[in-house]
Amino acid sequence: MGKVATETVLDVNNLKVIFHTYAGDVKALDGVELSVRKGEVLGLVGESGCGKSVTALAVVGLLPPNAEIVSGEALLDGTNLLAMGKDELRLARLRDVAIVFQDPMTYLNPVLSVGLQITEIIASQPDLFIPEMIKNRLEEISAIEKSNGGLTRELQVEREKLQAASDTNRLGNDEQKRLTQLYAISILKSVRLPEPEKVFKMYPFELSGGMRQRAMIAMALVRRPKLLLADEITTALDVTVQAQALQLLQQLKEVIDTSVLLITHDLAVVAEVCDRVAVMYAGNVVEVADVTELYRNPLHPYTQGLLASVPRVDVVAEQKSIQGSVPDLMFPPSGCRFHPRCPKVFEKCPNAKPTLIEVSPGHLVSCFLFGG
Amino acid sequence: MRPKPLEAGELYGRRADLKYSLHLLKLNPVVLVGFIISIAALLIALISPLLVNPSSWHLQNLDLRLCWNNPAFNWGIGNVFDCPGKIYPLGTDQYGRSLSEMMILAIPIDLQIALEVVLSAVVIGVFFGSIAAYVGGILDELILRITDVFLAVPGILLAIVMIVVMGRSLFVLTLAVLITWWPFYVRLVRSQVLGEKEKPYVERLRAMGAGGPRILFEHVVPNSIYPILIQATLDIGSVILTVSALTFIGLTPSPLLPELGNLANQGIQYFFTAPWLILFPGLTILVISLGFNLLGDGIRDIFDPRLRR
Amino acid sequence: MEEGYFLQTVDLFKYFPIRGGMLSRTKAYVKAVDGVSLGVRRGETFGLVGESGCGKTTLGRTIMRLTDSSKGSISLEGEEISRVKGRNLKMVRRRMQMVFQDPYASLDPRQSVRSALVEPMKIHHTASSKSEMNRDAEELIEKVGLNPDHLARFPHEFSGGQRQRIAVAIALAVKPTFIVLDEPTSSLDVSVQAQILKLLKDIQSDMGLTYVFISHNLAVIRQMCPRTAVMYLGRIVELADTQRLFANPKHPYTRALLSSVPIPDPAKRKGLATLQGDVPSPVAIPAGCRFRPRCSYATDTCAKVHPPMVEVEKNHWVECHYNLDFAVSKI
Amino acid sequence: MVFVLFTLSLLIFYLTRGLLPPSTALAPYISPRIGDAGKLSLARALGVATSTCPSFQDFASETNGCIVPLWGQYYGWLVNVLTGNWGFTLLPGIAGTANTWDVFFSRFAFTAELSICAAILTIIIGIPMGIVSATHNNKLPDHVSRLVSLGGYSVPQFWFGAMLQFLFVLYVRVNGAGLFDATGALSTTCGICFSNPGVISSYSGMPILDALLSFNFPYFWDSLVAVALPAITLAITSIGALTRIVRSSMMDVLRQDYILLARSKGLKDRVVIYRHALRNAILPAVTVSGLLVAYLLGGAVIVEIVFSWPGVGNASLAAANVLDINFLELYVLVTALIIVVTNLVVDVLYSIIDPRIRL
Repeated sequence: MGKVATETVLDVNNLKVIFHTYAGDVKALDGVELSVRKGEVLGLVGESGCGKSVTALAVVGLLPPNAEIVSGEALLDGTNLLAMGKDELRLARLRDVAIVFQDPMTYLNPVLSVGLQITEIIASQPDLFIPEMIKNRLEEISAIEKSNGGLTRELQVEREKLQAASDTNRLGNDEQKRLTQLYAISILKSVRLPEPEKVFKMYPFELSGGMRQRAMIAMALVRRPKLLLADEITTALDVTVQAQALQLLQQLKEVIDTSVLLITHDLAVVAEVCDRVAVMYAGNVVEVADVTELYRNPLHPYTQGLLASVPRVDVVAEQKSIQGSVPDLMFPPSGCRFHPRCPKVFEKCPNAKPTLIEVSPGHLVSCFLFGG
Repeated sequence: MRPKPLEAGELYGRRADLKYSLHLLKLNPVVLVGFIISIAALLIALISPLLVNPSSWHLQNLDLRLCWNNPAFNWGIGNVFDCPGKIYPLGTDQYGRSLSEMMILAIPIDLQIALEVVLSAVVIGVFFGSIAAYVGGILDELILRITDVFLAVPGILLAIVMIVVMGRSLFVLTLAVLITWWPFYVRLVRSQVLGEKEKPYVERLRAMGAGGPRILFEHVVPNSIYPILIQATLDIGSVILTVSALTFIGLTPSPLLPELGNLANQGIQYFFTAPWLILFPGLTILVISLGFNLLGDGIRDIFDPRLRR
Repeated sequence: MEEGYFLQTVDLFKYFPIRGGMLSRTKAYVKAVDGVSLGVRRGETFGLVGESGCGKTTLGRTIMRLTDSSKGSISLEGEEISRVKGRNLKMVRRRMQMVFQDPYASLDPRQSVRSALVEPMKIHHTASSKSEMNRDAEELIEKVGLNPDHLARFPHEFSGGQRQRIAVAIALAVKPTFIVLDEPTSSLDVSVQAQILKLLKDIQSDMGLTYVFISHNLAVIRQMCPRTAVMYLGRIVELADTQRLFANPKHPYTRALLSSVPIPDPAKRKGLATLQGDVPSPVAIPAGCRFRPRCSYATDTCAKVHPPMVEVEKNHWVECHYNLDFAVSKI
Repeated sequence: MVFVLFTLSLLIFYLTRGLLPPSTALAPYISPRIGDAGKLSLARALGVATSTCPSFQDFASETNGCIVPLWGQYYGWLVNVLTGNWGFTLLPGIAGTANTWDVFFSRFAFTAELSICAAILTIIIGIPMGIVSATHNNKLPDHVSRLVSLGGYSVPQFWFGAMLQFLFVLYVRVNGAGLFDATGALSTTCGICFSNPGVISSYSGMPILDALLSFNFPYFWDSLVAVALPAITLAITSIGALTRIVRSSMMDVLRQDYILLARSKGLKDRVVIYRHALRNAILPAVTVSGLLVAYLLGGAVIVEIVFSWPGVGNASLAAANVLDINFLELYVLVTALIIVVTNLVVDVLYSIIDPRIRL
């Protein structure tokens, strides 16, 4: 992989993951290469079972117990997440890498209130959050001051107290609890949930699908992560709600200045919101390019097939499908894993594995047609 | 333990499915132990008439001998037994019968009762449970309320009253345990069928024009039967425990009857002179019951769809 | 509406009672289908599009007589079927079939493909002998692009696309004239989706079938259906030729739907317009126009008066008080 | 609830009176040891006047119309019970006619004590063991707890109890009484508790509770020792059952998506397990507590007989043998009431733990 001039947040190199099942080993990831640049939205697309979610889970160390990381590294700002100890990794999840999942119904704990599920994040390492919480509250007080043209006695006292506390970075227990709650509510407000104070006390089942997705985004937002992994966040949503969620994601990205890895199977969503795209097939990244470049000039036969099969809402055209079906990764095809379905297969393909090479600036492809 | 992977193409057809199950079975030592114990118990039950003369339990041998005369444990009861040894591997009971022979005769009796109870409970459960779930409405309500009645009282209490009133015979014993057992199966089958009948394929069958009985008995019940069979396997052990507990407290047709609970009951009075009289029958109950429980537990793991990829 | 539709529903209602409290009294109703009139022409693919919870699937199930309608009529080839029972219902079922969303769950996991294909023939006595059934089964399986070797296999041995082919084959087994397709491709990957859509089109022209195609995916609807109805909260709010509906939506909801669909082409990036708020609960449907609380064009009239269904142009029906024109906002 | 109790009372009535010919079914009542009071009470229960059937023997004969039909007998019994008259008990060893209610509840206190102790053991051992088993899936603690729970679930209680006694007596024989005031008799390690009922004032009838309430600590220790072995024996099965339920539901929950999200938030394992998983995993265990109570009350019958524990279970066999309908009815109805009430409490608990369920 060519050295990229732009600064990267996440560098995944040669990531190989195997799942051990009763029936045999599933070679889920076969040397994934991926890098997310600072401040960008990178789309990771592929069909179900191609390993896009596994990649995300591997990065944050949340693979199920039967998974084994055979090789590879995931560098977050230069530190390898995969080599971290348990506690270090937990802190990395708490602070640096947040993940938002697909189905907001099953991912929120049904018996805990939305508020608790947000505040517990802060409570797990309060000292990390105190400066932000104080800053946030001070801003709120200033906002009240501005709009009311003055402050009540209580708020003045509170402001003085907080300013004093911000020097020592210490808070009393009750004070900390109160601030945590206020902070959580302000986060709920920033993901534009109506009546955040009420939502704070509500349980997931009382929210609509879109609201649950926002609540989950709030849980990521609280941490102001360097990298946000969004795993199929719009899949379970209706188009109108999906549009809301995507819009929200874009706005928040600007506000908290984070990078986003948007995992999806929907090429239309990618076209709408991503800066760059990585296409995955059967455990490999097969093509990476700038989004306009990829849609205008797809090089890998799989990318071409995928783009040709997407039905469009704007024009009526015959869709072409890719022949065959996704391979069983317990018995992956030899060589290039796409060769059994590839219309341009030639003798080299089943015998060797192509590597991801840069064919034009910023456009990488893993196919023997382009050298490999 | 990491299994040897299967070859591609090995996973097709119903036979392959069975093969896969056996493959999983081999990988799970706990099930294997349970499987071996259960099969061994069934085998002993089947060939027991060949090993021991089935009518020998009437023959008392009161030509007694003394084998254990430890003053520390001489509690003043006559030491009338032969100890475990070469002639009688597990010694004799107070009637002078070989304990090992009596136990070989007892295993088929206990197993037969257990199988009868469990199978009848499954049949009753499948019939009433599936109908209650599928038809719903008042019928469902009625069947549920009746099971409520039986679930609200400890079964053993009902069984005791039944046996005392209806007479002490193996048939009444079986019936009494069954009466307290079937409601669980009705509930279990009902909840299984309720879950299964919501699946889209049932909807498809209805759209296709299939009638209720066809959908219920050709599709829904066969698809929900696994958890019921697993429960049945587990319950074979529990029924043996219940039956032996009832005979242990004296609800037996005859004190001579070779039945594991009764053997233990007869032995308990000689606890300190001949502890083997209660040790071995109890241990046998434990092992058989554990065997079926291990088997059922393991089968549950094997048929767990989450493990089936 | 015009006479002579192949399938027609008139003022069709389906309310599900919510029971609760003592003696399970009915506390409220889920108004899943709340007065739907539509007509499907012989041999066409009629699209039914809407977001989850809008009642499109319930409408499909009600038409299929999988659930009894609360009120209203359904007629198939001029014959009233909304209340037929027993033997007559079975006769109706032979003429109409359904393909479901999830091909994994809509097949009995313990049934081989052959047995699943033969079962409807047995139920409706469409084949006289075992060999005839087997011949028919082989024909069917080839028709959907699989081969007779597959007959002995079980559902879990197939991929998602193959399973959906099998589901289609089963639906065809009794030679129906009408099929309700309920989100037939939404659980499939895009690269497979196109195959299934093509298969459905081929079969339709081959056998002269009439389809009702239910989907939430506007792009698929656009490719598949010449005519489309848009559903919102249990009612059809707009019905027109698909071409016209997409180019010139008249209902603000249709417009909102269309403009929130992303297009797989970064060059056409438009910034997704978003509709505020959530779909109200079908238990408490807003008075007047049901779309009013989310509609940016709403007026007092909308809050008070239920809008009538009007034919604003030929064959273009809209349930809105105002004849809005969104054609300029090219999507 | 009323339906359950009513049907049960009918069932027991039919079992004890309806299956046998009246002369047999009523025979135990027709015994000279029942005095005049008993005769009156019986006559009232049967719905006949003492004047028409003057002698005890007449009650049992079908010829002179003294025996009323079964439904009439039931009606008489029901009216008596509803007016608070549970009649007299025929339990052997009780001189004359004794009030069923009093006899039952004086014994029931012991059963309650035993069952409560067993329930406490079940909960404090079963739940942690299930959790450990699930969180260490397929590791050593899981194997151990699986073996223990399956073993407990498979062991015959009567045998386990007998073995415990045997070991205990062996211990006493070899080491001397030591901590225990062992007289050598099997079941009465607590010498004072049962033999001298007047030692402490009786508040609840349960020795442990009464000793605590009257600050009699030697007595408290004694009664605790007395209940230890029977309670362990009684609990062993339900510990096995509860462990298995908690283990499997915990494993289910740990596979849930919301656990993944909780871990992805950087929470500590402890928080994930005890706050996120346990709250959900405990629900199935709560659901079966009605069944567990039934387990304990049923198991108590056997355990009490093995340990000669002076509870109601121990008396049930004798009561059945003499067809003591009053005692059996009260027994069945009280246990059924407990189980039904437990199920109601479960519903309430459920709605507290799971906000999705509202009463």
